[in-house]
Amino acid sequence: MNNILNEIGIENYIFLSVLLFCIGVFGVLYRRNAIIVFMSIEIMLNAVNLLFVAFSTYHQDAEGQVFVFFSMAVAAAEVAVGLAILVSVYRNLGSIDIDNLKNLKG
Amino acid sequence: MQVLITIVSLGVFCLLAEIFNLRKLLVPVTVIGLLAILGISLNLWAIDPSMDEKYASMIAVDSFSNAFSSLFIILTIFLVALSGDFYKENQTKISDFIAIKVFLLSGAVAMVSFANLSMFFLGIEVLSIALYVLAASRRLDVKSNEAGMKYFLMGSFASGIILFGICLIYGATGYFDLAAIKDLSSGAGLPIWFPIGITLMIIGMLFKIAAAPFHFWAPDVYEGSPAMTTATMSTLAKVVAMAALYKILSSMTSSLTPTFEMVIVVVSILSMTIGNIMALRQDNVKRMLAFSGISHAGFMLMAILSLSTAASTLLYYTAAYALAGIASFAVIIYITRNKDNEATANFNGLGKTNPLLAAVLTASLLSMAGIPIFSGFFAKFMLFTDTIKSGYLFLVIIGVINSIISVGYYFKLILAMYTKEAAEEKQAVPFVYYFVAVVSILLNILIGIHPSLVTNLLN
Amino acid sequence: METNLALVLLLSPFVGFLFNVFFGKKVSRNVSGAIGTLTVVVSFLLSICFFAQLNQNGKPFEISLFDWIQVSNFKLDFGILLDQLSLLWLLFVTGIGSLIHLYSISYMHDDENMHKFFAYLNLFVFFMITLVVGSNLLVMFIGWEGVGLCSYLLIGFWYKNQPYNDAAKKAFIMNRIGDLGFLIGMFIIAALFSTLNYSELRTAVSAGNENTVMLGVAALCLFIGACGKSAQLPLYTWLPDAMAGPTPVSALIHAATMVTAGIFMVTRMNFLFDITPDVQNIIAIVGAATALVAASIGLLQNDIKKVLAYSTVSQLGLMFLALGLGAYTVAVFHVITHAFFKACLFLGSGSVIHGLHGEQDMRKMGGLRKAMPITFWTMMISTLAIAGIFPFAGFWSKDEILMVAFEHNKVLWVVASIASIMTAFYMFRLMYLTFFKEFRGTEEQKHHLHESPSLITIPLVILAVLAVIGGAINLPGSMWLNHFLEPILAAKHEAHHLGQQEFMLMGIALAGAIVGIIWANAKYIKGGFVPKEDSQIVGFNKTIYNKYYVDEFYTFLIVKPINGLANFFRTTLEPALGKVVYSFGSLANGLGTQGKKLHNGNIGLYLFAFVIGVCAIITYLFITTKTVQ
Amino acid sequence: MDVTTLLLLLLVGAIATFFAGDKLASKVALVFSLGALGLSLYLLNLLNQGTNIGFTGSWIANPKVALAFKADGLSMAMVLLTTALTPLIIFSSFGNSFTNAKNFYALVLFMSFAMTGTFLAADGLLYYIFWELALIPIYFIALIWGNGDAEERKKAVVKFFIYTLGGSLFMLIAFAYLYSKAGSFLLEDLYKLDLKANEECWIFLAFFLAYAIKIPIIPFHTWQAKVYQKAPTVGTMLLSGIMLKMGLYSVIRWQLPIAPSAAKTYMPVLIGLSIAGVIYGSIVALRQKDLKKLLAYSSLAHVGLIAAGCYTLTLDGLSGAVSQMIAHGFVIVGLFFAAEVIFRRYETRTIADLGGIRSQTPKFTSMFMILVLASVALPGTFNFVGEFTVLYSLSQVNIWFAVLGGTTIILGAYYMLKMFQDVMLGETNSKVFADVTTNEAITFVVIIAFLLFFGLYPKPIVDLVTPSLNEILEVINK
Amino acid sequence: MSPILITFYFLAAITLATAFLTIYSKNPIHSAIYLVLCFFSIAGHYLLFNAQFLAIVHIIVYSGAIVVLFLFTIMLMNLNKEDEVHKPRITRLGAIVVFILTSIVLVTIFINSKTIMGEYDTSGEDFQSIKKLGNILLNEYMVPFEFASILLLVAMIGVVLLSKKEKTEKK
Repeated sequence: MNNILNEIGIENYIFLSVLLFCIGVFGVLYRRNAIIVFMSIEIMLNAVNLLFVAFSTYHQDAEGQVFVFFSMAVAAAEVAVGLAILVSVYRNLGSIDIDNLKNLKG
Repeated sequence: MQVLITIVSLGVFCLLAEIFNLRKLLVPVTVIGLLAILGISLNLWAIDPSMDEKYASMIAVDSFSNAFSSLFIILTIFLVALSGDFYKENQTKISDFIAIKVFLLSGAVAMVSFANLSMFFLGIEVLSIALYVLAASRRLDVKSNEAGMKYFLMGSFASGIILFGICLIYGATGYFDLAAIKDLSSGAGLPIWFPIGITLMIIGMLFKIAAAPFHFWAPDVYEGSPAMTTATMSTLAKVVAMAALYKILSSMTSSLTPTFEMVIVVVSILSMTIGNIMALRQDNVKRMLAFSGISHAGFMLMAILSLSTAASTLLYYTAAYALAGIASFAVIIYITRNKDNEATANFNGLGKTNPLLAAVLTASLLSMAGIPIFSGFFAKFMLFTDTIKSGYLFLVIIGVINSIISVGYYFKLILAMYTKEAAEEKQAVPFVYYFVAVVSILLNILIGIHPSLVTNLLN
Repeated sequence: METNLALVLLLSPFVGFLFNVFFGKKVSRNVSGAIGTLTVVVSFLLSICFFAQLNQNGKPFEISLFDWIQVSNFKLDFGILLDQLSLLWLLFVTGIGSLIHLYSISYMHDDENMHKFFAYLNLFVFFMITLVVGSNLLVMFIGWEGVGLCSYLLIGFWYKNQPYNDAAKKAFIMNRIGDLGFLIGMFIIAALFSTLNYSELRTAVSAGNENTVMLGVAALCLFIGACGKSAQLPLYTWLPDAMAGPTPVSALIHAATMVTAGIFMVTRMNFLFDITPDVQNIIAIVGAATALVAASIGLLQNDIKKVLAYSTVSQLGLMFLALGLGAYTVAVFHVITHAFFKACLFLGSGSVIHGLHGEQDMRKMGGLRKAMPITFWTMMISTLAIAGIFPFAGFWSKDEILMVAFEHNKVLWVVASIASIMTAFYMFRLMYLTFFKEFRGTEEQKHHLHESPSLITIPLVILAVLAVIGGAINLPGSMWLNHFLEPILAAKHEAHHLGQQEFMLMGIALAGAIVGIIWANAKYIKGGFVPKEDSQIVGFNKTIYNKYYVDEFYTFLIVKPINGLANFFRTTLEPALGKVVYSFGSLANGLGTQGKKLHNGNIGLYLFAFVIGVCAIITYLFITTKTVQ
Repeated sequence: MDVTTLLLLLLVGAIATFFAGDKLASKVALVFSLGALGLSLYLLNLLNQGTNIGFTGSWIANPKVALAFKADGLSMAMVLLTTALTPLIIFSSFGNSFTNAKNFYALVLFMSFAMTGTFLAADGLLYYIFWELALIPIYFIALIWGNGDAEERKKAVVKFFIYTLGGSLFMLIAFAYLYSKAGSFLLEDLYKLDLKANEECWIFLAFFLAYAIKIPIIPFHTWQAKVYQKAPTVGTMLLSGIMLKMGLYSVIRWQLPIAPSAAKTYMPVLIGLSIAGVIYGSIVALRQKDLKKLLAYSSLAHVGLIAAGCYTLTLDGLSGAVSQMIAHGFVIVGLFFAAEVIFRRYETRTIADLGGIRSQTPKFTSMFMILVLASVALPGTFNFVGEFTVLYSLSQVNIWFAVLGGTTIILGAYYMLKMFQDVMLGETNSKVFADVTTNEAITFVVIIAFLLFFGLYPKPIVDLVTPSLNEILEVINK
Repeated sequence: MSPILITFYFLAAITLATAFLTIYSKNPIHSAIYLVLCFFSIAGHYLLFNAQFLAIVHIIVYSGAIVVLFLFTIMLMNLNKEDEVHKPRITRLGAIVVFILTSIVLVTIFINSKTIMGEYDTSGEDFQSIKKLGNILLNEYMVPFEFASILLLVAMIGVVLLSKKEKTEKK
């Protein structure tokens, strides 16, 4: 089987991942809607996952993909917990605007 | 490995206890269980080692992990012991709380005994998720929600960065296995991805230990979380993250580059200074301790600068810090349990109404300030000695100046206890608070008088 | 045996002191006074014994009692030296001391704190003896400071009166200025010779080859010490103020004994001063100047004791003049005669004051001659003596001073002579204002005028007798004192052959004194002049009356600035220094307050900082530094 | 039998006092402190017989810290000062009643323990630990049982604590640095260390900061007056009587021999600074309105002179300094006690409110007077011996130092007599001044007897400390 | 340009564009839909690497579970509105600056890094079939695999804890 990276090149995947990651970061910073922020974090995680797979192919090694499973489990767990927190915030504050979370400061 | 398994089993037991309606027994049984695990951890060499070999590629038990695991277990024992009273209003959830704490411990143990980055990552996630939940656990309290939300957002952001770091390390080496990575790292020819990966992981860990400039979450989260959670975060979680940080660096790199050391130095200085200066003007005790924790993170980072030799110093420092933290939180939790805030004013006159608790809190604060005979002093001193040996005298001087500043806010609390008039009458204190407070501060003093008890563990 | 006796001699007044401190209140006043007096008399008698012995065998008695202070290069012991000089001093200190104690029994009889008075007085005698008999400078220093202390205690004896306390304090502090000089002088000497013992010093100094500049400094420092104790320019101002104390104190301490300590010390250290002529010159000039200044102030004082005080200062100045000219015997001679007549004068004035129930202003006296004949006559004799009228004691001693001065330096002689004339004038002014003419006090006082009781008059008489015959110890012919002191003042031959010049000088001196007397007589008897009220004194007279404003000058120059400095330090510098320390704290606190704005709860900001931090670290590590790979 | 017994006794005393209950606390504390005094006298006897009463044991393996106590003449002199003053101070407080007396007296004994340890420790870290330990009890004593406005007191005490702690921490750095060079904290190893000139310099300065604040030498004295004023008299006595001497002792024991060439380089500056302190303290004292503050500044002046003596690096300077330390310890305790005696009766320390006491209580007046005179170093008191020797040593260095330092005898007399006059003399005060009680009188008499006896016969003390001072000088001049 | 490369660029463009639109859309529902598209495109990348199993799991977990969870939440909160107030301009500007900065920094360091020349390894062995993955996951990685279950258990307990009402709570 041919290594697909011979055609594309690992650098391209790195740049793609980095850009995706940066978009995720940008989203976190840019939006005040907590749900979108969560999504941005998911995008970040996915960027990393993509890179894992790329490296896995690069090394011709399955461990990278195995790690992606764990990463997915973590992402799922985080989303679950995060949304639970989000719901309870929404119940108490009636808003999920993270800029409204300013009770704690100083 | 046995430790991890037994801890997880204990966690599952806690969940089952709910089903069998054993709530009353839960706390004592968990404490006893943890004590048993502590015994295992301390005597690990005595137990059949062959069992471990099977898992050696994932969990590597050595004196470092053993020592730190034992410390974590001790801290958890205290935290669980306090939980019984703290959650007595939440009887239906108590088993969940305790189970989460026990699982949190398992994550902590995984973080110091990992031999593979996957274990590390899962460990840190177990720890973090447990903490997100605990931070937000007072579901009707806006502050608790906010704390949970902030912690979650920033924590998962940091997780992303750590994951990115792991990914790059994998990309550079092709391994998740620590030993293999270390082998490769000592040779030349690794792509630049590797140092970037390490750096990103370290940054993620700096976030977890709340070092400046990644510390912003800490004060808010500490303040908003229920006191019990704050105690967990400021003692257990910080110590775990620090130990893991140390382990990452020491087990994946052969030596630090001077530029990287410079980064650590700057972060350390920033953390110490920001932590201490910010703590000066805090009225909320938990927030103050958050900043104090930030400054201690700065101190602990000094240990990184003498990477090959500082393990025992770090263990000692973390033990001293965490024990003092537990003792002070035992008092703080008691004082603030029926209050809606944690203002310093709540401590007014404690010296008269409850001299013992006041003395314990004083002692623990003195220990954190680094006054002799309390172990905090030796901790700082050993750290300074190591750092001077590594050639960072100016860092030590800044550290000392920071120690001086820190006295200012620790004493604010002490002053409140001893010079102000109490607002309320003396109340009966559940025995467990006394127990935890006194035992932890005695342990603190014990290792202060006899530091070799701890330092010998890693020599 | 001798040691024990010497110890008894030394400690006897101390025993009296202890007795009066611990039991004085419990026993009756007379007992307290008697014990106080007796202990001094014991010392006096023992002094006589030692004196007699010394006269017989001529060997000074020296013992070391115990080691005291030890420094690296030498050891100081607590030693007693009874030689010619110290015995001479002992004799008149304890002798006059006994008389004054006796006098005080009566004089202080009405004071509720009489036992305390005797305690202090005994303590004083004890310290004075210590000063005199010490075998090294440091032991002298004990006595030196000790007498200063007693002087302080006694001047402030009536402690309810704050001006008196001020005077006491002033005396102590002025003395201490001198003491510092003494100390420094001692240090230099100790550094040079590694000893402070007199006899060892004498050998060492005469061996020569020492750093004469330092020796000069040392001598000068010692002289500063003497200035303080003996009230010389510029440290004399405490002495007139010291008249706040009870009169016997003035007599004992501030006329006869303590103030002569400076002269004693200079005489003791004569071998040192002899080889530092520059210092000697300074001493002579200071002495002469003091004599003149004090005498001129004395001209216009109205307080009977103040007049005597300035007279004392002036006489001390004359003595220092003699010392400065190397005529130690002459100075000592004058010390002794002065002790007699000045003590007599003070006691006499005390008698007057006693008779007038505390009145000291001469403007309110007058005509007391009849009421107090013994007092009058004894005082008259002493006045004649101090004025230098032949053949009273003062004549001989003062005359010798003038002669010495004439020999060395005519200017000094003129100055001294003027001072003598003034002395004669103001002393007679005192006598005239006090005892002649009509009584100017209140009727009630007049009614109670009476001669003092015999306990007061007996010492007066004895002293008056001594004032008459005291000159005998060193009459130009016999020069007994000269011979007696020869071992101390080796190689000093001051015996004056009575030649024409000497007689002429005597004549001039005598004439001068008489001029002064006549002048006084003309003004106060013939002219019937009574000094004006304070407010009416104008012009230069006012300046003199106000003692040339020296006190004010000192206040302005030293006390005010120091107090101002103290105020400045207290109110400004101290808080400022404190603020410097606090400012670090304030800075940290201020930063903390500012930092609170940074931690504004905005999660966006937090993440922002996070990302910036990541970028910064990555940039620093991998872009700006090319060290990595 | 060695010095650890003494330390244990004091520690046990502190604990026993704590458990004795409020009523018995003062008595138990007194018994233990007297026991400590007896024991230290016995140890002194052993020392004089040539027995080694020091102790060396291991404590921490890494970093290598030994449990080493050295008891030579110098240490024993300071220990005796501590153990002699402690019972005196405790006894002097019998006239006061304290809330929570058991805590109070336990803290006093604990502080005594820590100070004794400081004087005995021969291992740098151990010494440092005792040094810091002594700070905690006095902090609480001043804070909780102090007087005056609570806010101001807090401010003063906290400043004191932070300030002194700050100074000491630099000393800790110096020790850490020394350790990195010597590999041990033992005194003898540190003595042997051969440091580069600039290293020595920095170490010297680090030590200096710690000691200058503790002693205090101007301009590091700003904590002193307020704390003295605000602390309860027992605390003030402990501070001024013993704790200041910790700094001075440390100069002799640690600072000078460890960094001798730096000491020699800086000698003129240090002496100058110390003497400036003498003059400054005296002048500030002149216009103080509060009795305790005045005494505080007098203390500043006196310790300045002692410090100057220490920095002369001569035997005379050192032995004079030690004598003066002991003498000052006693006299200042006596003076503060006098202030307390007055306060017990008049409830004020403002000088302007006092006066006219002498006529009411001759006994007290005499004793106060003697203390005042001792404080101005009248010959015959022990203070004179010390001051004389120190000034003499200064004159050996430079005569001007002696002249300037000697101004203390003038200025000292000025402010002390002024104070005495304002406080005691004058028209009889309208308020009744009860005569001193027997207990109070005993305290005074003991102090006075001590001062007078050693004033005339200082030989035992000088002989005690001279050999050890010579040893130290040998190290300095090696 | 090989078809594979074209496919890559195409997929990459979609990935980045949808990711950006996820963030940029005002309506959360739209965001979620763009997110799903983004995930699908990433799955396309996986397929490109011949990691079919992973691609499917990816779709199931992310699109099937996570995004659905997002959508549920959005609907639960009735966020189907474009009512989000924009952050203050300075913040947005800052975000953009940081975005650009981060991108530049990260891209720069990777450009600086040693480019890999020549052929990539081709082991020729199967390394990413389901069988292989299963083997690794349940042998070598058994401990983390089990531990991941703990993670999920903790998350589960946590969510229960966060949403369970107390008996004593009054609501």
